[in-house]
Amino acid sequence: MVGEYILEMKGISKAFPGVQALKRVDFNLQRGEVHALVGENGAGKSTLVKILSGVYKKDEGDIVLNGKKVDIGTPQIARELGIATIYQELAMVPQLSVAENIFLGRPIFGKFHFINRTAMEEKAKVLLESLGVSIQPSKLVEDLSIGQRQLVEIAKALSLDAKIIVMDEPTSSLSQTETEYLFKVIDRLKSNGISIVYISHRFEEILNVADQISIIRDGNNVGTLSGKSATHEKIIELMVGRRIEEFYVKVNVEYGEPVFCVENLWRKGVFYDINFEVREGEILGITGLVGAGKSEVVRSIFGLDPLDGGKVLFNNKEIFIKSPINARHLGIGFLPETRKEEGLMLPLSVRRNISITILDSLCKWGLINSLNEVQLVEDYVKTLKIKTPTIEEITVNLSGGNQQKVAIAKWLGIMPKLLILDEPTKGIDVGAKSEIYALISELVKNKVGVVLVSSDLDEVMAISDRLIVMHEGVITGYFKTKEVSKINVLSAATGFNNPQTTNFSGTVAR
Amino acid sequence: APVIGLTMPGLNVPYFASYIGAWDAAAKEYGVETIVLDAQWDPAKQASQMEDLIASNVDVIVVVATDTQAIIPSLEKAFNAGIPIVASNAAPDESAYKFLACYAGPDDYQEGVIAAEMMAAALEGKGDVVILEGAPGTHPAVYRQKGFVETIEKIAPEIKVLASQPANWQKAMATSIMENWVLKYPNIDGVFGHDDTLAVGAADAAKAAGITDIVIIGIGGSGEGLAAVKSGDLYGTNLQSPVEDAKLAMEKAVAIANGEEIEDFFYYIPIPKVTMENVDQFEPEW
Amino acid sequence: MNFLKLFAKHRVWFILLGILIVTILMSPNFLTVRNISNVLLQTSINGIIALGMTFLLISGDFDLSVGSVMALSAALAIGLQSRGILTACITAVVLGSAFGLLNGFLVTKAKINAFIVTLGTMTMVRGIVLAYTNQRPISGSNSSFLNLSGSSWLGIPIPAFIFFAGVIVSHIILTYNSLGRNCFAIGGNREASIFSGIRVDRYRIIYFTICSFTASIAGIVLASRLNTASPVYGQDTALMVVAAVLLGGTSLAGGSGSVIQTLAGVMIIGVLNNSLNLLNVFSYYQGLIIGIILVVVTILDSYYAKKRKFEAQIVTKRLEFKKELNNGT
Amino acid sequence: MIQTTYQETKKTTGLRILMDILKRHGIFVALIALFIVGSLISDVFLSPRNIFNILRQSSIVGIMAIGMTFVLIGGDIDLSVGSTLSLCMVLAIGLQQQGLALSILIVLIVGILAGLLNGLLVGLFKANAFIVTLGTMSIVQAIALIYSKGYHMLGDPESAFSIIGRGMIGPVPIPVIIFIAFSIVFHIILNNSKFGYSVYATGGNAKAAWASGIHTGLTKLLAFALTGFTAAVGALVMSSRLASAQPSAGQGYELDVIAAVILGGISLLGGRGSILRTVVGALFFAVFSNLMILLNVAYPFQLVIKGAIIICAVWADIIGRRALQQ
Ligand SMILES: Nc1ncnc2c1ncn2[C@@H]1O[C@H](COP(=O)(O)OP(=O)(O)OP(=O)(O)O)[C@@H](O)[C@H]1O
Ligand SMILES: Nc1ncnc2c1ncn2[C@@H]1O[C@H](COP(=O)(O)OP(=O)(O)OP(=O)(O)O)[C@@H](O)[C@H]1O
Ligand SMILES: [Mg+2]
Ligand SMILES: [Mg+2]
Repeated sequence: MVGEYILEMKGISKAFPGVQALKRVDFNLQRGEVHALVGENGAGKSTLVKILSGVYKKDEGDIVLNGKKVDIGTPQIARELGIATIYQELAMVPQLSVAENIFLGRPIFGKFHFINRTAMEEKAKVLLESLGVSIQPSKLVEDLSIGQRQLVEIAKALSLDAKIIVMDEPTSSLSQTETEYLFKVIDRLKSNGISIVYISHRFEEILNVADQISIIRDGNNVGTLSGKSATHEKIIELMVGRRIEEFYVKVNVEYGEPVFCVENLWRKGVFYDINFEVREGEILGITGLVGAGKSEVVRSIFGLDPLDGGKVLFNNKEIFIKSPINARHLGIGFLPETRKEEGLMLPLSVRRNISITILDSLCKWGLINSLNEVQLVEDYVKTLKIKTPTIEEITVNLSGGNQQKVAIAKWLGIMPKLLILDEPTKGIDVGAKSEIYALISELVKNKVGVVLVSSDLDEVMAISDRLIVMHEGVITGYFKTKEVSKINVLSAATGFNNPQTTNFSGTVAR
Repeated sequence: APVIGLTMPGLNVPYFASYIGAWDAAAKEYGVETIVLDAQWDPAKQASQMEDLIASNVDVIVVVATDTQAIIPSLEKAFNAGIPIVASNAAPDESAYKFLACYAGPDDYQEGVIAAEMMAAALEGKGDVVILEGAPGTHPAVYRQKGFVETIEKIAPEIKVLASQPANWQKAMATSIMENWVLKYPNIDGVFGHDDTLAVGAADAAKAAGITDIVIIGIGGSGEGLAAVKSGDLYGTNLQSPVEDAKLAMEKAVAIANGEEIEDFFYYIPIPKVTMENVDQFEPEW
Repeated sequence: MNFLKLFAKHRVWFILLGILIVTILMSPNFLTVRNISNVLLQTSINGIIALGMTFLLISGDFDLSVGSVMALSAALAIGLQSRGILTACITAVVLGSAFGLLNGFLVTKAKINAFIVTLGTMTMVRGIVLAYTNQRPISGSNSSFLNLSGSSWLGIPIPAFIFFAGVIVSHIILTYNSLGRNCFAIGGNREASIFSGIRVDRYRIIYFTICSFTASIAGIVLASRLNTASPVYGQDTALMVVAAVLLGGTSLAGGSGSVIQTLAGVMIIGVLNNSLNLLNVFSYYQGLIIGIILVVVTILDSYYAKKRKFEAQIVTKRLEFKKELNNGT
Repeated sequence: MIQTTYQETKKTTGLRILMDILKRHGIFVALIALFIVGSLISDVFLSPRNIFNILRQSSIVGIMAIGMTFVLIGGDIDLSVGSTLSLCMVLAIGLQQQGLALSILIVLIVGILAGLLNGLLVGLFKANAFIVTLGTMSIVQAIALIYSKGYHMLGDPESAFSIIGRGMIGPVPIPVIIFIAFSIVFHIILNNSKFGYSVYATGGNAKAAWASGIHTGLTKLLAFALTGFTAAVGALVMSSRLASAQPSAGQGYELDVIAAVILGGISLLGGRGSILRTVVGALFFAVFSNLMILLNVAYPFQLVIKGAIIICAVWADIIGRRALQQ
């Protein structure tokens, strides 16, 4: 499959107010290849593909498709040219059915120009089956899981008869099994001669799936590697312009007293019999497949969702957290998995987002001391290397990774005793990831207890001290991270493990 | 006992609140049963209420129209159903007379005429006046304006109407408009308000601006208006009694219900002129 | 459990049923043919506008100007009668709808908030109506125009027929036509709709136009019912109509709703008004009661909406996902 | 790196800064334009007395709009303020016999209670603000009518109470002083208090604010209570100024108040806005009405022009902001 380029993007530039997102980027795509785009958060990957799909207008440069220069002014034109995009923020209408979403904007008509639902559903079914999934086409998208939605998006791309499919971080919300499943689908697409532009921050995936890897840095294409010759180190070097010596930063800290302990926690239909304990300076990992109920457990603990029973001890005292307000006052921080929905107030500035948790301490005589506030926020922006023109920039204009850093920054101000991080590195570049790991280390050094919820097995095994594995709402394994192999964790995650046989129980003997 | 249906344009204005009080008292006095409906200033709603009254087969319907034109098809329906109708407070268009048993109430046009006569007399036939109108499209606003302007043109052509703006029966609006007028026209000689509320609002603004030699005339004889006449803030008004209004309508309705012959078509309540001299003879009713 | 689900889904109808039962028990006059036809007549004018408003609200927009547009259309339908009823009506509809077009353009192209735009046109159109009618009611001369909505068929008044026909047509459009389906798409996820190549701006303009169109039709019906156009028509129409549509369960945020539910919302307000009249409740207390019922219904509604959402999320999603994925592999 | 290139390309000359300000605040420009037009076509327009007229006339809507700013920034809407104004007005006059302090206190409490009711329903019961406040609008208006029995309430224009609406300090009318004081105090509250921050956060994204440990329900409750409070203050000013109260005097005020806030540039979706802009919005309407009367424009055409100007002013604001982004 070597040879002609199906797509050439030449000298593409794009500026946003305050940011030059792309600077004369070249990008070429061959037929039937998977071409990965990697780069730090805010490097310009999403911008590049949005220009390709007609969402943004380029400031300069040419796009050549099948040897012909094209002008992609609107998403409509992109689709007609056979370019389909699966966006970082899934572009679905939750209130419509799967079939309608697949044929959004170009429904199948029957008699009297009425929409022919049956035909649409049948076609959708065929499409989904060609991907090897059986999702009911009449189901509403709001009733689907994120993984399923991803697959529906792919089916939509296929229905367009797309020659190029762009996937912007398709796996950021998927678990291992789902990701593997997606790769099978990608293989199938590839063998049909479809080219794929694949954006991801997960190197294993990229090395696994990509034929070509282009690295974007600060709006420049700094190099293209072939998938076979590329290595971890090489990519990172190109990406951040230096070597990252130690990717997973992990310090060894003496554990202190238990800060947080839950006993027999349950919520009807969601999770049962959850027991664990976190000590000062300890990182407790929670992992499992998507839908295992990890997020639900920590959400309930933090008071975002209700609890049906169980006991929660904080500093050895029983507490009742009814809402995040209680939790915040106790010194518990929580980074939600859904950054846009619950993590950030997107229309508000970076300053307001970060200072929101520490208003009490900024208050003097009932009024907030703006000087202190700005000072503090700027400190965090600097230490976390948040890339933003000013702290008054509204967060919606930040790139995904920088948004995530803002969402974490707001909890640092409360000097938390316990910090719960739900998928903190989702959609974040290596540089930022390693910064976040460093940050976690910094926290545990200061005797903060950390609960790290993550579906990224490598991450959780490298960072955490102890590990809980969940499956279908129950804990199927307690491990000391150092003493356990990936296989053991995986089998626990798929429910093949018996918790009784693992090395230690939830509450460790003191 | 006969049943008399009454449909009112809107009970959230003081005049009609007082009207209803008098109506209920009169009903007790005559020993008749009444059904009182409130159209809340919606002509379509009033049409529906007319249908409700026809359906419940009342003996007489008394109508205080929200819109004296829009009510006509409903009057015709009631007429065809054989229910006699007394129009009260606001006289419908001439084309509807054939559906009515009689009209009982004040004469809005005549009130405008009286106000104009008072104005002409007070200004000795010469000067600049401004007018504060009621809500556009309402019956009193339309006819009081007409009566005033036509009469002024006839009897005192040297009186000039400088400006005329709706104040929607709201005192606050009347005050604001007048505040602006006294700046624009430093020599206003007279103000005509479509009702006492507006006139008093204008008087307030004039007083605040230090203007004393100004003739302000209202209509209605509300508590506020009479007090202002007494204190000299208003030159005069004419008294339209909601009590008389309601009583007269009730009287005619009961007469019709009892099968008595009605001689005339128009029964007007008196609208006495009120000025400083005779203000003590009147009691405010709204 | 099952009943709860049923109730949650069709809660407006249950509420309507409840109000009907109470009314029937308390007022014997309610269940007469005459009164029912009266209720239908009374609800149909706001109901017709509510249909257009449903489209608009589903697509995530909003229109305050419907009352003024209705008054304008009524004034034109009466004022132009001398040139023939048909001409008058067509002019009224065309001009009325033109303001919807204007609203749509300003909202989509100039990107001005729909609330502001329609507040602006509401004021503007009211001014035009006042100017056109010379600030006083005008009435028509042609009595055949009056018959248009004065008469009834099978005991059902013609305006109610227009309303019901509108409900059916709108329902078909909303369920089977891309005009209607795109409404949901645009309201549900505007970006996704743009990305999917739906000409979002064009459709939003159309929905604004539809809304003004229904307001114009309502204006004609109103004018013909009273054979008069008053410049004060429709002062609180916009709020009442939006309230009826929202009561029906259409969300102010867009993306969901149905005209069948709107029908229920419209009927709730209509039946309430009528029954309070029949019960001879004094006007001031009517306001109190309607307000309280509106509040209670809304609270019940948000309670059940939450409950339904919770159940849908927790119970169904969990296990199905893996089952389907496994089946697929 | 990206930031530095940004700063390099931006030359900070004085003119540029001025242009920036103008573009950012199109609505100010529109207000100034209105002032210029006014001074050109009417010679009394810029007289101090007229300026104070405008300020006084804007004060009632302005005071109420200050409260409404909090509700709108918090992402809600309150349609019931007009009714609250009516109720508080009839109470203020009706309770005059009870003594000045007591009557004022009761009026303020009633206003706050009306606001709290809305806040309770919207903030804690999570009901749709639009319909619920439409409902309370009906309820509160009914209470005003029941209390006054529909009658015009008459007060004593000579009583101490009338100072609030009619008094002056020097050349400045007291309503204007109240308006200015409220603007300053609530500007500070909105921008520098915990409550103000919470309002922005709640409007910006209620779920995220909740997950950050902000009591969004309580924030909404307070914002509505504040609106009720400002409506009560507006009622005190208005009833004292008029020395009387019509039971439906507040009808339609809700739209004026909301329009003033939105004209100032608040997004109805919440999260954006400021008191200063609201004040400008309120002034804008007052200046406009003043001009129309001074020019003696016929009422229907006033409405036509007003409608067009509302749209154009906001349009100018948007165009300015867009130009800023280029
Ligand atoms: N609509 C916008 N308005 C303003 N700035 C924007 C906009 N979209 C993107 N940017 C900026 O452009 C730059 C490139 O962003 P882009 O989303 O392309 O990054 P990315 O490489 O996709 O990052 P991530 O990996 O975090 O998704 C960032 O600095 C971002 O803040
Ligand atoms: N935003 C969402 N929309 C639809 N379904 C969702 C969403 N978030 C979670 N789910 C589904 O809800 C169920 C429970 O999810 P939960 O988040 O508790 O799982 P988890 O173990 O935390 O998985 P994840 O790895 O996604 O965090 C799963 O079936 C998941 O697919
Ligand atoms: Mg991106
Ligand atoms: Mg999760």
